[in-house]
Amino acid sequence: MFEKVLIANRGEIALRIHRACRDMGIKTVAVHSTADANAMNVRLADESVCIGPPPARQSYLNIPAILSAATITGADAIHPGIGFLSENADFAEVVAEHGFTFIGPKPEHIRVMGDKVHAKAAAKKLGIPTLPGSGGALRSVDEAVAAAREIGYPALLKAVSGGGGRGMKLARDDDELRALLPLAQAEAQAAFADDSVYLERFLDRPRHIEIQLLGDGNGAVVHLGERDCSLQRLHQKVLEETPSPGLDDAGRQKITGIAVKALKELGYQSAGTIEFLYQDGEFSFIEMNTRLQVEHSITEAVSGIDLVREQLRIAAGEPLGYGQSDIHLRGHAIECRINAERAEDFRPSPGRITEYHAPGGPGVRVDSGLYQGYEVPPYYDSLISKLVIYGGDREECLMRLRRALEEYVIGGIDTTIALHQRLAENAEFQAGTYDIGWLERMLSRSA
Amino acid sequence: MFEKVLIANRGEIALRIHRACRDMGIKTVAVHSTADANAMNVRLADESVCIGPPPARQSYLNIPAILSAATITGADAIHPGIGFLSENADFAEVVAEHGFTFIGPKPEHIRVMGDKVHAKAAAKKLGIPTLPGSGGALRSVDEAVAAAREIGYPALLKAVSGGGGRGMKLARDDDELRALLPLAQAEAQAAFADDSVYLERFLDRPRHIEIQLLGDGNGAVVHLGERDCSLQRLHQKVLEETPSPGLDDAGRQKITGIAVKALKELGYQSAGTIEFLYQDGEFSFIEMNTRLQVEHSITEAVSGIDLVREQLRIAAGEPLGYGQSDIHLRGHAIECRINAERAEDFRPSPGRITEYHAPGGPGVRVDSGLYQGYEVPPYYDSLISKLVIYGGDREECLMRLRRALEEYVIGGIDTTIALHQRLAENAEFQAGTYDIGWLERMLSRSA
Amino acid sequence: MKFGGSRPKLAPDPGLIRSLAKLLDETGLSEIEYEADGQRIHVARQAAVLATSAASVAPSALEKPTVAAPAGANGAAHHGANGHDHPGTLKAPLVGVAYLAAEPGMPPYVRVGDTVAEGQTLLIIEAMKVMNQIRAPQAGRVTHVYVGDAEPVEYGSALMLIE
Amino acid sequence: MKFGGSRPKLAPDPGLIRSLAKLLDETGLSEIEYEADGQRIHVARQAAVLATSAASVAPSALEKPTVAAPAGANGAAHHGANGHDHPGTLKAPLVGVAYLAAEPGMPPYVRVGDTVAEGQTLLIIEAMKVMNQIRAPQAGRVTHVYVGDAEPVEYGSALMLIE
Repeated sequence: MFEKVLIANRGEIALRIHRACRDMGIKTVAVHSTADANAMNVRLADESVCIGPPPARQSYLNIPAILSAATITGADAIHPGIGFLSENADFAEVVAEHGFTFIGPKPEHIRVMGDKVHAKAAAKKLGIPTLPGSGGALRSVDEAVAAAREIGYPALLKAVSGGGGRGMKLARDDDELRALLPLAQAEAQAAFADDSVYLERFLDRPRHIEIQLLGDGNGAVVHLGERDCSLQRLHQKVLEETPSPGLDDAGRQKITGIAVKALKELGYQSAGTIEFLYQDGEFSFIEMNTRLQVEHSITEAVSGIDLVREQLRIAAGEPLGYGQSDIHLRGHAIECRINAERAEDFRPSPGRITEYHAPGGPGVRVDSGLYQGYEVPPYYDSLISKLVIYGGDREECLMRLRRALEEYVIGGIDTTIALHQRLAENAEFQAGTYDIGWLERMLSRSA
Repeated sequence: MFEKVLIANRGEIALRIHRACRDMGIKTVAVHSTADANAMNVRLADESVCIGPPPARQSYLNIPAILSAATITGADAIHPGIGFLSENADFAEVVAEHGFTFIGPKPEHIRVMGDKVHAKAAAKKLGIPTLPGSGGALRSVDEAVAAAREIGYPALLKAVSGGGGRGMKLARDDDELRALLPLAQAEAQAAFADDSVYLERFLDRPRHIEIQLLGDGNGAVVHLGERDCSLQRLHQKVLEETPSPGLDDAGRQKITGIAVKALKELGYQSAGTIEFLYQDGEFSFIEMNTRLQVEHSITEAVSGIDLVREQLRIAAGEPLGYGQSDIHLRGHAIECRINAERAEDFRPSPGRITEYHAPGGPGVRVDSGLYQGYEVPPYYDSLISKLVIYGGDREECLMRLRRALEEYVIGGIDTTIALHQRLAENAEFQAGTYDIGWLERMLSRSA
Repeated sequence: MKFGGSRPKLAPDPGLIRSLAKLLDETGLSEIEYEADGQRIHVARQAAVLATSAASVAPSALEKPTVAAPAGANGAAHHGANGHDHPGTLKAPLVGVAYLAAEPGMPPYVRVGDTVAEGQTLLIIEAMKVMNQIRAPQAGRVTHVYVGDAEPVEYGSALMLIE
Repeated sequence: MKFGGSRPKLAPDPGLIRSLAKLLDETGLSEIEYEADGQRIHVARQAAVLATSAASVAPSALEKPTVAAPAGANGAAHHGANGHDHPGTLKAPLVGVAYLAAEPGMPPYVRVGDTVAEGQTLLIIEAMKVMNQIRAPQAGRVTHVYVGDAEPVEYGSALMLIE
């Protein structure tokens, strides 16, 4: 096993990885920008190195600085965390070239899944259901129209190298498509320095359901059930739960079986997630995330498996050591992403934490680097705490969620705790009858 | 189910009960002394009533004030918590007489188990193994000597109405016994206003192992396994774990079977614990606690059952609703009692909390009312936080325990965190080969 | 005491308050305000009761109430054990329900402005069906009645002010 | 930067330090110390670098180190991004290993007391096998060398003081 791991990330996920390392007796190196010198993960780390100024490009995305930090601290492995360099295949390669272990999948798997069109093709080849769409990048308006007619309207234009909804346009007919294609290409070019876009059938009220998988790179693969991440705003997940209130056992059996079979064929290594749209009993591949995910903790709550520990074990060359039949998912778990934003208009709210009281007691887990006196910096994403609630069933979980939210106090800045309280009290959410458009409709109704 | 529960206690256990109530949607009433006006359980409660000045006799033991508070707030049940009035049979009766539900056992069970001699007799009658000893209170020195010779030296003098080691004297021969009997009686008189003492065989290196039980008062009784509470100082538990590293499955089967059978015969209601000394494969009854225990949380960690919720359900007249076969104990859990005391000499250290950071992440539960700025009052016991660690096995649990302790910061006062860190690093503790004398021997060696 | 809400308990530091009051005298200022770590204290020339938002946190603490009513205003009547450090403040010696008159419909024992003799009955607190007569600790004039008839009181609740 | 320990990062507030320094002038005091909520700041007439124990908490925070060495003492050399706000402080522009001489055994590029010209090479920072020459941003006299030969430096580490 590794002796010292460098954590190339920040915030709650860096703290999460630090905890997994310390739980295994592994020393940690925190790298940080000047803006994060007082962050909890830096304070707790065995060693820390400041790698640059606040802008991520000069610090958390600064590959030479991170490798130099690994060199001077004598780390033997690097965990990229979530975001930043976690899905950068070149980084995974250069880490290995410099004699460090990259804690994550094989670079080729990161690479193929990083490109939407290739990923979709690969998924098809692996027997994963996908949405009907144009094979690849659209080369002309006519090609687009032809493809759209075959797929059927309404059809969605998407950026090949895209994500987070940028470059997405919905066309209801030929004329709209002709008008929107250049816009979509321009947006894609601006956002991703690549103007290629493709077409896909549009689903009007799908759920976002994803399957958590673990593979050891030697053919052993298990799934840890699904997560329902349909509660989204601007394509950002807000609250996730497992199991999904919208999926029955038959559907679960079917899709997890397909996912496990696919990753076995791929020889996938480390933790990975396949995201699907789910509507009318049909799953359609969205993308595969070749990394840990923010919401991994709800899977840990129902499976009892520490996913970061498994990533470390697998990266160290250990076999998975258990099969699907050894995995028992029990109870229900919900994660609330608490952001430093005004609950009303989601305006970012960085600043000093003047009072802090985290909820506790049974069934409550808090992953957060917050403390009284900490300054939330304005440079990075606004996730400041993950509240993870476990209950024997969904009802108990929802009751406990309300209790934990009423206990949680973060003073000095605005947070989205109030939004989660609204959700916890919402009848439709309680009924579990929501799709990926529901939250935005709910918010616009109340606005 | 109850609509509003008055919590007649303070500190972490009052907060624990508040959380269980809120998890069930029950409103809470906190009663508090003037010294606890800013306590977290008071802040979080739906309603609060100041019932007296700091001395417990005038507040937390002030039955008229507590009943008046229940009346003016319209509570329908009272949870006595731990200590204070929790094992006061008269209180349980008067609560019922005033039309409130007492959340706990039937008064007669509290009464019989509250008197050591009657408890031991009752235990014998229920088929629970007990230590050979004088039938009851010793009326003369000669009677004591005769009893001691029959029991065999060394023999232990204990107060009939005693507890916490006061009134206890160890006699190695007749002369010592003659000399110690009056001392023991005097101590017992001073501590418990009752000078009656009795004799029991003395075990030189027993473990303290207790069985957690739940009964619904209608014959349904289950056990939730054992807790090993052998790590004690001055008869006060310091750290508890489950399962016990000193007990094998056969022994566990045997003693849990005896305990369940006994409480079925008794028709016991609510949560209860039977404490045993365990040496050379033999269990000997110490006492039965007819209440919740501080260390109940490690049982919750391995069983997934919320013990306070079960107390509330049972008190509301609900049946247990599950059998022994429905209970699956998995993994390993350890509780550290963190006290406001200097780790070196255990001198109490009340005062203002100047900085507070609780550990988090997977497998870590913190039950504490501490927050930055809180004043730990000097009037009550020094328990300020319970750190409860869960792991898939004992090794994982111990690793995580070390991690959590290194994360935990309580500034401004002295705490016993450092003691727990020493324990976590101690080879004998890691090996699990300790008895109830081990901790004090370890401390005296290092002193 | 709080009923059916859950506002943070208010815990002003009387010593601090007195010293700030002295400072007002010295300096002839009309107000002093000080804020730190989620605590704020504000004293004004004519105000007597002060409020700090508690050092820490209550579920509702994100909107933190700070009462700054003059002494004896009803807003302050519920601070119970807190505040009301005037030596002439009569505080509830036990938890119960306060009655200002011997029986419903009868005139109250005392009214604001009344002069009372030491030992004179001022009100009754009912606890566990027992009517406890609360008597004047010293002679004086009743300048404030903080508690309403048939209103629950906790230990230390301010009942009346006798000067 | 910390190696193999885990002391809290030190984050003194330069503004506060300057104002306290002014106060020393005004008042002719030789020292001012102020402590609150786990922070302590201490300024003394001859001292330049100050240390606060961070507002919050580190694993080792129960015994909290407070460095109060004069500027340029080695104790201060590791504050990296923190401290060293003197305008003449040369800070590491990248993470790596500092070398004070072109090769082992050779004389260092500069010594304390040397006068240097703008653009003159002062030391080398090796990062990813590349030797990066660190040059003088302006002419001046080297009054302190904070970093040792072959010593790792993080971004923002104080290297030298040029006045």
